[in-house]
Amino acid sequence: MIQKELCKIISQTEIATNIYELTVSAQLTREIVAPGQFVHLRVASGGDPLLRRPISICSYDRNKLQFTMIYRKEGHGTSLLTKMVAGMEIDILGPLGNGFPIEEVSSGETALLVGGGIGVPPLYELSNQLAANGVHVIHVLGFQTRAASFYEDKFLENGETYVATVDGTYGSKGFVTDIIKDIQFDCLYTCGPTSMLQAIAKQYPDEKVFLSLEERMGCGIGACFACVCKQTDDPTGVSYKKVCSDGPVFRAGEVLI
Amino acid sequence: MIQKELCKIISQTEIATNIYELTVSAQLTREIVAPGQFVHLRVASGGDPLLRRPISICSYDRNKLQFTMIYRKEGHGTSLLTKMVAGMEIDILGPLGNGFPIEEVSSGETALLVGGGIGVPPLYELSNQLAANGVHVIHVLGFQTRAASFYEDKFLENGETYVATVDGTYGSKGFVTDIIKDIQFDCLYTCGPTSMLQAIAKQYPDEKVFLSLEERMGCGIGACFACVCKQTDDPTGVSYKKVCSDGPVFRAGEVLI
Amino acid sequence: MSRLNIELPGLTLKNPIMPASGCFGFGKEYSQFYDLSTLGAIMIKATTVEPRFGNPTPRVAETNAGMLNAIGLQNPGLQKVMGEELPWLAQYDVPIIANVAGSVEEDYITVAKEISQAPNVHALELNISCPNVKTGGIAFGTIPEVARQLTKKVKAISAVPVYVKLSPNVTNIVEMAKAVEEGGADGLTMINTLIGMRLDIKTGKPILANRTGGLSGPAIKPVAIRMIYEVSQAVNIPIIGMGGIQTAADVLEFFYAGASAVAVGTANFVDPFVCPTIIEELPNMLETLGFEHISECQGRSWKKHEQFAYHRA
Amino acid sequence: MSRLNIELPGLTLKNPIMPASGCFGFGKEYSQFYDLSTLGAIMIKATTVEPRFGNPTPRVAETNAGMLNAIGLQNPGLQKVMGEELPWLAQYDVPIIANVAGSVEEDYITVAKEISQAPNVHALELNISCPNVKTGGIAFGTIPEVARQLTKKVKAISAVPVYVKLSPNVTNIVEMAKAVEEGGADGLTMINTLIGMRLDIKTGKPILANRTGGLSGPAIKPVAIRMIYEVSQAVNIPIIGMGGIQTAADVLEFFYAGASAVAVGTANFVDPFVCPTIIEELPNMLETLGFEHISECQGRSWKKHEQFAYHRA
Ligand SMILES: Cc1cc2nc3c(=O)[nH]c(=O)nc-3n(C[C@H](O)[C@H](O)[C@H](O)COP(=O)(O)OP(=O)(O)OC[C@H]3O[C@@H](n4cnc5c(N)ncnc54)[C@H](O)[C@@H]3O)c2cc1C
Ligand SMILES: Cc1cc2nc3c(=O)[nH]c(=O)nc-3n(C[C@H](O)[C@H](O)[C@H](O)COP(=O)(O)OP(=O)(O)OC[C@H]3O[C@@H](n4cnc5c(N)ncnc54)[C@H](O)[C@@H]3O)c2cc1C
Ligand SMILES: Cc1cc2nc3c(=O)[nH]c(=O)nc-3n(C[C@H](O)[C@H](O)[C@H](O)COP(=O)(O)O)c2cc1C
Ligand SMILES: Cc1cc2nc3c(=O)[nH]c(=O)nc-3n(C[C@H](O)[C@H](O)[C@H](O)COP(=O)(O)O)c2cc1C
Ligand code: FES
Ligand code: FES
Repeated sequence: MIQKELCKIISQTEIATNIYELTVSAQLTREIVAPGQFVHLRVASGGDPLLRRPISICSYDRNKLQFTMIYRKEGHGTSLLTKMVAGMEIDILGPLGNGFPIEEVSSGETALLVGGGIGVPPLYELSNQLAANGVHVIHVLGFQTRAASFYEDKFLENGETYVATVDGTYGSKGFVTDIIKDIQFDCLYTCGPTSMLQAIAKQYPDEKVFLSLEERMGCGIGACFACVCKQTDDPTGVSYKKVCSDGPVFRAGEVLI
Repeated sequence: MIQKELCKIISQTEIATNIYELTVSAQLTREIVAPGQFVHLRVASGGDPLLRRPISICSYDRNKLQFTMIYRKEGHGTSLLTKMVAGMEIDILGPLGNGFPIEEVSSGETALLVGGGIGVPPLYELSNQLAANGVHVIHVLGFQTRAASFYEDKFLENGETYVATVDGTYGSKGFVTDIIKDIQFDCLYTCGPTSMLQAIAKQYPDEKVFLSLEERMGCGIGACFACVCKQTDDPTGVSYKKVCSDGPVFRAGEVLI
Repeated sequence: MSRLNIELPGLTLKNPIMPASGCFGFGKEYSQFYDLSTLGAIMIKATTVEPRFGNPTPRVAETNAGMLNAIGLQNPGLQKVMGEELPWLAQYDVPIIANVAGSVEEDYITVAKEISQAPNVHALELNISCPNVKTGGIAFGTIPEVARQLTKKVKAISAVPVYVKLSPNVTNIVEMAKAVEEGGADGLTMINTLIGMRLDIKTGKPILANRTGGLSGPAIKPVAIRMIYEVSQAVNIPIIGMGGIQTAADVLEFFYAGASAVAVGTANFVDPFVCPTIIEELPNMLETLGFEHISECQGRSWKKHEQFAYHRA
Repeated sequence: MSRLNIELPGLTLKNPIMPASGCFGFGKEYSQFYDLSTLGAIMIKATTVEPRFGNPTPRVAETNAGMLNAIGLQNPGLQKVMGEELPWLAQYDVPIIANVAGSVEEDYITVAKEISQAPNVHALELNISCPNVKTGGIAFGTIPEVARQLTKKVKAISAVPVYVKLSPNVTNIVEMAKAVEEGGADGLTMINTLIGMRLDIKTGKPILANRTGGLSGPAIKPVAIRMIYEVSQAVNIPIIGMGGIQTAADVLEFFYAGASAVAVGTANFVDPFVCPTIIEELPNMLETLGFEHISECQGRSWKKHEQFAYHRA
């Protein structure tokens, strides 16, 4: 069930340029059911900014009742968030949405996890859970530049990890789509910029591919219809899915991206 | 000259119920020229709240470059202010306005200082400076209730101090105006609720009385015409004074209150 | 003794707090958080004759102390609302106000006629003010005579009282209010959103795919208060007020202005518990201010003090 | 090379940033903080024929991300503005835009005729949109034909170009803009404040002595952007945009919408250095976004991309 909770900040660290890792202590950790779910953060108590910010759950620990998020300092909301320090409380609504289906790949099979920039974080918990299930996990992570890259070492603990940077300052120069061309897999999970998701969906029309989408949100719980996308198979022209409550993870081909 | 400065908070303490004493380190302390001047505080960096808050300077130390304010937690702005702790920075515009004229009373003469509630703070620096000048200082301080009273001991160091509380929980029950009836003085300085200032001005039509006024402000520097009051002696009907830049201290009878 | 119960045409309200149309779907999502029977009423999402997908995304953009939306009246259509959403809501002890939208007069009439017969629909809210639909709509909300005519026709066929939702995007809101009162409206709801826009700094283009959107949230509260203040003095029908309400104090401000009940929109997105929280806080706030019943607050900003003889403060 | 210089009717601007009328007095107070010659121009406080005291206090109230004001056009009157304020401002190398207000046509004409002859007044801003004055004014700002007539008459006697300041409190802003363009306006300034109100929770009464006031600040920015977006596509005269500007990014948003220069109002109260800060930050922001000159941003939200061939991003 979705909770609204004032969560105490355990730690906040800038782990790469403008990339922050934020860990909170939260009862709502109990309710997390799959990697790829997200939470909605209220970064100011007044009206500036007014709306909550959707941030993915990067990893969680049911015993300690803690979870970790990784976010990029973008605009007003995330900038304010960077100012918060351990001990402060933050208003969190979550867990929200449906995560990645880990049961789609079995022990001994190969899962390919493809992350772009700030789409990388939710793949980390996914990788942990798949590896624990005996799945062979391959990671391909794309970043703008070396200074913005993070978590390569953590992913390496679970399996092969390839990094691409747009400017070539680290790993291979270029896009994740260049790297994955030569990799065999049973199931592909991906999260990142829409253009990357589109390219991947196009590249593998017949494979098992799961995408995590982003959309501007109002409520985050399915009530406002801000975050809808059209279903691919739509006889009436009015069928839709909500990214916040039906997603953010969809099977490729299910919705128009 | 008026400065805009990010000032570091040295300390903040709740010294009575909902009454906070806030000391900051500030270069602009150099520019303070009289007790009764005020500053304009920005309590949030975003737009909520948008406007600055006028708060009087309660005491200042030119050597340490520090000054102290005392404020009551009222609404949104002052509530946010109470959350700030030592080490944080606060955006201050000041010093603003014209303070109490200490030269109006000479060594050996008697000054009567009458404060009501949150009008008490600016009288403290005034008391210090008058006492230092050899003026005989008498204080009459009015509060709602004992729990909201403060600084009596500090005022006592400079001279006789009478306290009245509206509910009679401390000092004499009632209003400052009852107490001052029997006190002789050469000059009266007062700050507090408008009704109190009106009563005092009426009580002493022929004495030397200086009042510190409050008015809702926009700019605090004389540009927006939010805080005007009419001049008493107004042949044209359009003469005015600005509380922020001509005041907040006026001679009784100078402006309509 | 309840300090909060209110009677309005068609509506017996436990309390005057209801979620605003479009900000609460058909209630399901919020039923995860609390019992919907605590609410005074529910204004359900706009219903049109046919299902609508609405506008392309992005459909929301944030602004200072507010947000823009251009959902475009997405809804499952009259049949599904009648067949699924309303029956589902019937499990709760809460009157429903059905928000009726359309592009042409017949649309409104078709929806109003049928939906007003649903057993838990106690009133209609005629949405003549949606800023996010291209065809039609706009004239209904800005030309007094057109609004009057539509109100009259809907009144003629509605099985329940009709409230008309006014747009703030007009020169003279009093004129609009009087016109729909003349048309037979049983009440007014106001305000709908102000038309606004945000541009992306990097691309220079509108953030909303629909370009413009409706501005809601605390930013518009002073406009709502002003309009309700003016309209409540000029008409004899009750007003359900809305626009930026977040707290119990905001609710009182709307009552003082002249509202007889209020709706909470955008704030539900910020805090899903906002309605029950306000309902819980109101009695204490009334007590502190010396009111025995919230109705004593109504119109206080302009009513003469004699009318408040029973008021202690 | 300057990225910021702009030419508008009557105005050769070093940069397109100017303080908005009523938010900067006649400049003296801000001259304590910085050299007024850094500004693109200065829009001085509304001037009327006779001195005016304005409304009783309180004259301001805070709102979420905004403020209400009901100053009521307090000003020292035409003679004093001509004899003292303008000559004092002449020491600075900065064009003055004189805001002209009145209750009846003759008032506007008297002020416009005389003030337009002051050597440092390079343009007039016809204030047909002040929400805080009881008599007159309102019709000028809401009825297109009345606005057109007034513009025409003022144009006939003004020695400098005439900009007309539009009120956002209308159903159809484009109609108003076209009317004053037809009346001969050389440019538009928009938007003036939205009409709003706040009530005191304890007393239930309006916080402003004038009851209603003009809403300004970041809260109204989306409304300003939308209106400038609409109007700039419908008229052929330039727009000086305003409404909630606080940062260099806000300035670009107004240019994208269709403004050719901007004015900063309320933000001066929050940060007296806001204008010079924006002027300093703009060139870097333009550089980062790949613009060689701020004029490339103008109308970018609606202009076709071909028109931006020279644009690198
Ligand atoms: C399901 C989901 C999961 C996400 N997980 C992460 C994550 O783990 N780490 C991370 O860094 N970012 C994540 N994002 C993106 C993140 O929500 C935005 O970067 C953030 O909202 C920007 O807020 P801001 O105030 O800094 O930017 P501003 O531009 O000031 O925000 C203005 C408004 O636009 C919205 N907005 C801006 N960018 C986005 C975006 N990309 N997606 C959705 N709304 C946006 C904001 O929420 C806000 O309402 C996620 C987005 C979604 C939808
Ligand atoms: C010259 C001057 C000196 C002052 N000195 C002190 C002081 O030393 N200690 C102290 O506790 N208070 C002082 N005040 C009052 C103080 O400014 C207000 O209590 C404070 O602004 C309330 O802000 P808020 O956000 O808590 O309340 P809100 O009610 O949320 O404020 C809303 C708006 O109203 C304004 N406002 C509310 N009350 C007042 C008021 N009494 N006077 C002026 N503006 C008001 C606020 O500034 C703000 O713009 C002084 C006021 C003035 C004019
Ligand atoms: C996302 C969203 C969707 C809305 N949809 C509708 C709608 O379908 N019908 C309607 O009459 N009003 C709709 N509104 C307007 C609200 O009901 C309300 O009038 C407005 O938002 C002002 O209230 P608020 O500031 O509390 O949100 C919508 C508002 C929002 C924010
Ligand atoms: C205190 C105050 C006084 C104003 N006085 C005038 C005025 O005299 N003439 C005028 O045309 N506009 C006046 N305005 C409107 C501003 O010039 C401007 O149009 C409006 O405030 C929107 O800009 P902002 O959001 O940047 O403040 C005034 C605004 C404020 C806040
Ligand atoms: S964000 Fe409201 S429905 Fe998805
Ligand atoms: S507050 Fe602006 S003139 Fe005094």
